[in-house]
Amino acid sequence: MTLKGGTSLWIGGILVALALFVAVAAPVIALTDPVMAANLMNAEIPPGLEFPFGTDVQGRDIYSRICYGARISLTVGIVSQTCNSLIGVTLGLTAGYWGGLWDDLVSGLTNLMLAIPSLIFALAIMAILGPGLVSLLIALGLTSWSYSCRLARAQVLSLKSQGYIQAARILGYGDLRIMFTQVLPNILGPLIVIATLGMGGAILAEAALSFLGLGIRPPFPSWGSMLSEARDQINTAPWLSVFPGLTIFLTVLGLNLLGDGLRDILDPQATTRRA
Amino acid sequence: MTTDSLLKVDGLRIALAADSTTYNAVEEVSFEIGRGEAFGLVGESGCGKSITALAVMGLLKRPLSLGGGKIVLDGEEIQSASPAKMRDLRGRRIGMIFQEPMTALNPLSPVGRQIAEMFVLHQDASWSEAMDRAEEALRQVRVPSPARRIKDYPHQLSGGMRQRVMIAIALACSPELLIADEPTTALDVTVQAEIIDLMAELCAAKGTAILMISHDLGLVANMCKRVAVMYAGRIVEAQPAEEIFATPQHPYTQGLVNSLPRLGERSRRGQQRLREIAGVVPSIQAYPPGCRFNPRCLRASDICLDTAPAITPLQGDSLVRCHHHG
Amino acid sequence: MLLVLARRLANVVPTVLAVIALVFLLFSVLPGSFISAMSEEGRTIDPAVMERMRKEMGLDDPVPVRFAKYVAHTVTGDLGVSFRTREPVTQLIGVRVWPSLKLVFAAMVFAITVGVTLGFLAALRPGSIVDTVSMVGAISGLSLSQFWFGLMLMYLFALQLKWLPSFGYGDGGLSHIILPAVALGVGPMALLARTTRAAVLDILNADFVRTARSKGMSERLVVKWHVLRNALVLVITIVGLQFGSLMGQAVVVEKLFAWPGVGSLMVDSVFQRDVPAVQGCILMIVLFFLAINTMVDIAYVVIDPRIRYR
Amino acid sequence: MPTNAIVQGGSVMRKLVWSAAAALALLGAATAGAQQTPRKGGTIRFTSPYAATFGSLDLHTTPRATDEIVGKAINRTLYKWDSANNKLALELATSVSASADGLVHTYKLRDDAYFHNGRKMTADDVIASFSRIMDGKNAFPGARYVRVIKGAVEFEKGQAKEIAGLKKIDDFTLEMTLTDRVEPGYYFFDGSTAILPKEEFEKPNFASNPVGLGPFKFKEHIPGSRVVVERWEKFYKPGKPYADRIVFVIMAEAAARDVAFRNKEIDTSILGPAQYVAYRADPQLSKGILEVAEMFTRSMRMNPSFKPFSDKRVRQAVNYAIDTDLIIKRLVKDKAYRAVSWLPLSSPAFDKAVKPYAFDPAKAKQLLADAGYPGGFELEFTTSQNESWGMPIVEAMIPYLDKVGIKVKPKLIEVNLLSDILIKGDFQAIISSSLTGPDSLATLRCFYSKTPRSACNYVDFNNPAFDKLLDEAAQTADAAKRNDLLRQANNILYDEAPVWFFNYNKAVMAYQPWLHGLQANPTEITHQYYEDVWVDETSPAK
Repeated sequence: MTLKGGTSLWIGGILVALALFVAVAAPVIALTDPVMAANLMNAEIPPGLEFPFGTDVQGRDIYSRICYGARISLTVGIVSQTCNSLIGVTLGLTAGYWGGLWDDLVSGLTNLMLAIPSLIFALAIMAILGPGLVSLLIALGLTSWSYSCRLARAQVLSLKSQGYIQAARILGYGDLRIMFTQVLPNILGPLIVIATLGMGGAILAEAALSFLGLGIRPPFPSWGSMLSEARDQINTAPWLSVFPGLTIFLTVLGLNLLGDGLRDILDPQATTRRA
Repeated sequence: MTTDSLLKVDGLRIALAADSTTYNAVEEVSFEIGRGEAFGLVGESGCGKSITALAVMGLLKRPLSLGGGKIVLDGEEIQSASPAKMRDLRGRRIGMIFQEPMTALNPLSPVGRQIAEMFVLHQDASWSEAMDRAEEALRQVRVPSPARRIKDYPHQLSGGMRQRVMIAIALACSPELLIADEPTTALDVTVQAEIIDLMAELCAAKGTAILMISHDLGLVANMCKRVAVMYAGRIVEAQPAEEIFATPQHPYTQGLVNSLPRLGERSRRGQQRLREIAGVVPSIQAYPPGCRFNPRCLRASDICLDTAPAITPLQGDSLVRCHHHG
Repeated sequence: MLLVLARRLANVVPTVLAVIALVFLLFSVLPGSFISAMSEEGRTIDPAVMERMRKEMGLDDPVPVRFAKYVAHTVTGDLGVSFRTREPVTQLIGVRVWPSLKLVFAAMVFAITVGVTLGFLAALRPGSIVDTVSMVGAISGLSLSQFWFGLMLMYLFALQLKWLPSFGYGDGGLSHIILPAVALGVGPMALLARTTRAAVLDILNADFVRTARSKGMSERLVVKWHVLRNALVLVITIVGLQFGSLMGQAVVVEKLFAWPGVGSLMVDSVFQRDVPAVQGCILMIVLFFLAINTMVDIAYVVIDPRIRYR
Repeated sequence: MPTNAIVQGGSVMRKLVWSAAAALALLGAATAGAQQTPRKGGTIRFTSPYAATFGSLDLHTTPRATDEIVGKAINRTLYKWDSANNKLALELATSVSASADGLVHTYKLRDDAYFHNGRKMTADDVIASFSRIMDGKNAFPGARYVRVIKGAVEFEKGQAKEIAGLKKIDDFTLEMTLTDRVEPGYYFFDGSTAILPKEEFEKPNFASNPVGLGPFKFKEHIPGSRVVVERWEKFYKPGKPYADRIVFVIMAEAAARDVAFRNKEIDTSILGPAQYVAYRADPQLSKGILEVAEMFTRSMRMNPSFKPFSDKRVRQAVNYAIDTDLIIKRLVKDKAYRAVSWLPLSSPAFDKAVKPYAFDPAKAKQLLADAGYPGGFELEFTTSQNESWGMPIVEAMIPYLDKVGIKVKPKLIEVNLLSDILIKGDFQAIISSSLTGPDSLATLRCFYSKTPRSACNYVDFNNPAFDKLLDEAAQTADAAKRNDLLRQANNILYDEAPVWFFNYNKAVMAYQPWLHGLQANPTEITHQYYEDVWVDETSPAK
């Protein structure tokens, strides 16, 4: 939408593919171990030949940590959005399908989730579970499913009004079968778009939680924790934050562009549904 | 040939810009409308009749653009007139009614104001004066209790009422030409006739010529003196209204005529059902070579497959574009 | 109008009740006791004092009893007493509300003026330089990490250019609010630019705009008479949603710029396990969200006649 | 301390032994303000760097050092810490005499101290303040100090109507009876024992409208942002305070504080390791750095209930395995002094003869093997995110411990949970910072076997020889002898290694060139006696 659909799809796709490649190939392309290769004698060396992105306060190679950090950051993005989609679709489908009390309950829950900002919700969950990857996945995976829930519910209701579902019932199809064969394929496109955009949001949320002191559990690196740790040295050792910051920006930008591009293909009527 | 020509469209071509190539959405379209005359343009949706109308209004938008040809209004070529000049023409000299009365009016503006805009725009009226005249215009299109209605919003009016408002807007400045693009398609059958009658009556009173665009040959033939039939971006036949029913020349026109339900006709032809034209209008990207109707034509022969038929003039200013007309 | 309010209220009450219950539930399982509210680097805490305070705060009651008490108090507007400062939570939050509102309003003013303007300009000239630049800017704005952007603003405008103070509330004047408002507003700004552009493009393609053009109206008048108001209806939805959730999203910016708002109080209270204060803050944030949404609903009624008569 | 000597206000009570480094730092601080005569007027902009809010301005209700940053301006306590001479000194009394058994202290109170509401302070105010602190209904943190007064516990439990050990002789004479032979100054210089006016603290809004005896009176508080105080004209030290007003700005985010300080928006800033290096390297900024050896010991506690740590050899091995000096130099950027044992450099019981554990991985391996862990073990290491004694340090320790076979799994927690976890004993190893002064005896009591875990014996330390030394020290009146006993006890801790001895904090405050008269307070660098601080006319603050 921003650029011509194709352009944003391409740029976004390349950026995301690059991030994925880095994550998968981290052991191969990283120069050193991200944790154990600490050497305090090498601390805070500016970018150069030996350490392309410089070293951090512990004397660890920032480039290698970014490579491994991709694994954490992308895991956070992908897993949390998968959770959100699953929860949202399940609740939305069943609510729209069965209606009645359950529908009211789910709608109430959706309103609740919208009313409490997801960052605050995630913060509370992180405080309860303590910092760490699993907590992070739970905190981000449970707190932003309202979009996909609304989407699924709306789709079921529209199919219901068009008589598809009655027809399928008359043919003797079970509830589950109808949901999966009739409804799901119809919302898959927009769902992928929501999830792609949500991944970028999750990576940014991880950075925000790290800033607040409730992120991933070190020493294994995530981009957000690297950025957060480096903020005090922004004046003295800017490379500590420039590279993780840039990596986060480019990856999230890539995901957003990809989402935009995919929307043009998968969800053409949604010009204003979600900007 | 009418002596007092109001609108003359000559060799109109409308270009459609796609990814890397340009298609001709409309080509070789020529017709002429005399002062006060009602002219009909008929065809299935997608044949190019609506964009022809928009081209006359100068309202073509990307990816569509004027590719060639002349549009002459009252002796003056307007196809490359300045935007300011076109704005002055629109509304004042050419009015237009659109198909969807539901969406053609601004939902957030009272209908009275939407009519009054015409007087403010073209007749330098003040808003209060314009509102008075809007009320009068509503009365002319026979909207009951117009004084109250001018404050109503479009969603408070029925479809027929809204279309009356549209007519009031289009005719507010007594234009010389009214373009009516499927004005009744979205309305109930009972309302359709009222609207058509109203339009015809008001135009007759104001001496306004009509370019009536519809897929409904019956409707157009009732109202218009002459009718042109479009298919896939070209005019395939043009005849006076009575004759097109009596002696349709082009196989496509014959199909259209046959698909019309006619009182009496049906019983005379026994149990024969309404005949539809098989197939669909080809998309612009996939116009077949030769005669564009050939995939659907029962009379298609070899020549139809590779040579596009030229125009064959018939009696008067009638014409047909077919290798096997008649 | 009253009907809208009544219907809205009927929706709001259960949400608020659910929030109260959820918040209580979440924080009754929070690890870390009340001691955390009192602890500080390296200093030991007197066990006898802690024991007494627990009793004083009624923390030894069973959970259902505490819940019942909590709900009863909350409904009457009594949010309890802060573990940390021992002052009433309503008072604790009360002094934070005005700075919070100021920040949120300032951020929204920035987001709306810049975002809507950019979106409009972009939509009026689709494919132009203006369009491309503002939309690339918008998507970049959505991809920025908030605290990172805030820090950059601080370094550029406070330290390097020395145009603005770097942090704090100051005397509550304009100069202190600009940087945090921009840092907070950049996300909604980007979103609004994109939404506005999409909405305006949608409307420019609408039938009634074609009607307006067929009337011989200049583009300027088309936009002024027919596009603006309709675009507003679409934009206002996003404005409402953004606006409402901004008080909660301000957490990071408030922390970074040492802005004395509700968000930073909430985060600090979470870390200090000052449960009554956290509960109060979340309630405040939710109420703000609901209030803004109610106002948006009312705004619809004013702008869109279709709703008024429905 | 002589048993029945009359100690005059301002005279030497205990000579602290200072390390060369600390003394040097003090000298630097002293010279910083010495050249000019103090200017009257101006605004001081002091930073509160530790927390994003002040807890309470009613000092009785809060145990926090953060709150005392403001508290020191508004309130006063019976004693003060005299940073220039490194000792306790009387503040609200002009003299004190002690009985032969060291339990009864008679104070001659100041007769020129006025509360900010204009009323003169009397002995009744001391009694009222201490009674308020001990009131069982209140559960105020200062109770831990006041409890040393005879009859305070009974009063707290509601068994007595008043504190028996406090007796008013006349308006300006107070007799205080203690339960133990201790130096009361250690107990009554803490802000939570401030003397407050009864008629004011009984008002419900006292916390938002505090009234005290200090050199500045409260003006306004914008919670989460700042506190403003203004000169109290009737302050009891003639000619003081100098400044018209102090603005305390809350600035917990180090990066933002750095910008604000460089931007000259604040007059002081507390520096972390990274900024310490940068400020020292900067020709301008390096002129305004105040360094203090604070009484904090940073260490990793090893829980003996975790099997490997029940063996002394394993605990020693940990101390040998880590290149502590390198971590301090490279990671803490020399913003700390290497810890030898538990007591800090400034303690009179510090033993200069003892050398810290050397970096000797081979020896560490050997010790581990001897203890039955030749292959090492897995260790869950609890830590906060603190820059100087949290996650970054743990991250640096991981490779070292890994080399001797100890596989570390860090467990990150929020910093406020540390106390909770220490009290519960829910850890294998935990790194934290502990206040280790100024009372060395009280400090070492945290390893006394009868001290419960909930008080501060977090590693359940139990060593009869250590206990015996402490008991003796408590009974010894002679300071030198007592310090010698404490030195021996401290050396037992060195050998037993209940913790990994990391460092003693060097607190570093940056100040602007126009700010003068800062004191190098080793109990807490941000606690200043503001009547001595002044700004010259080059300050940009109005």
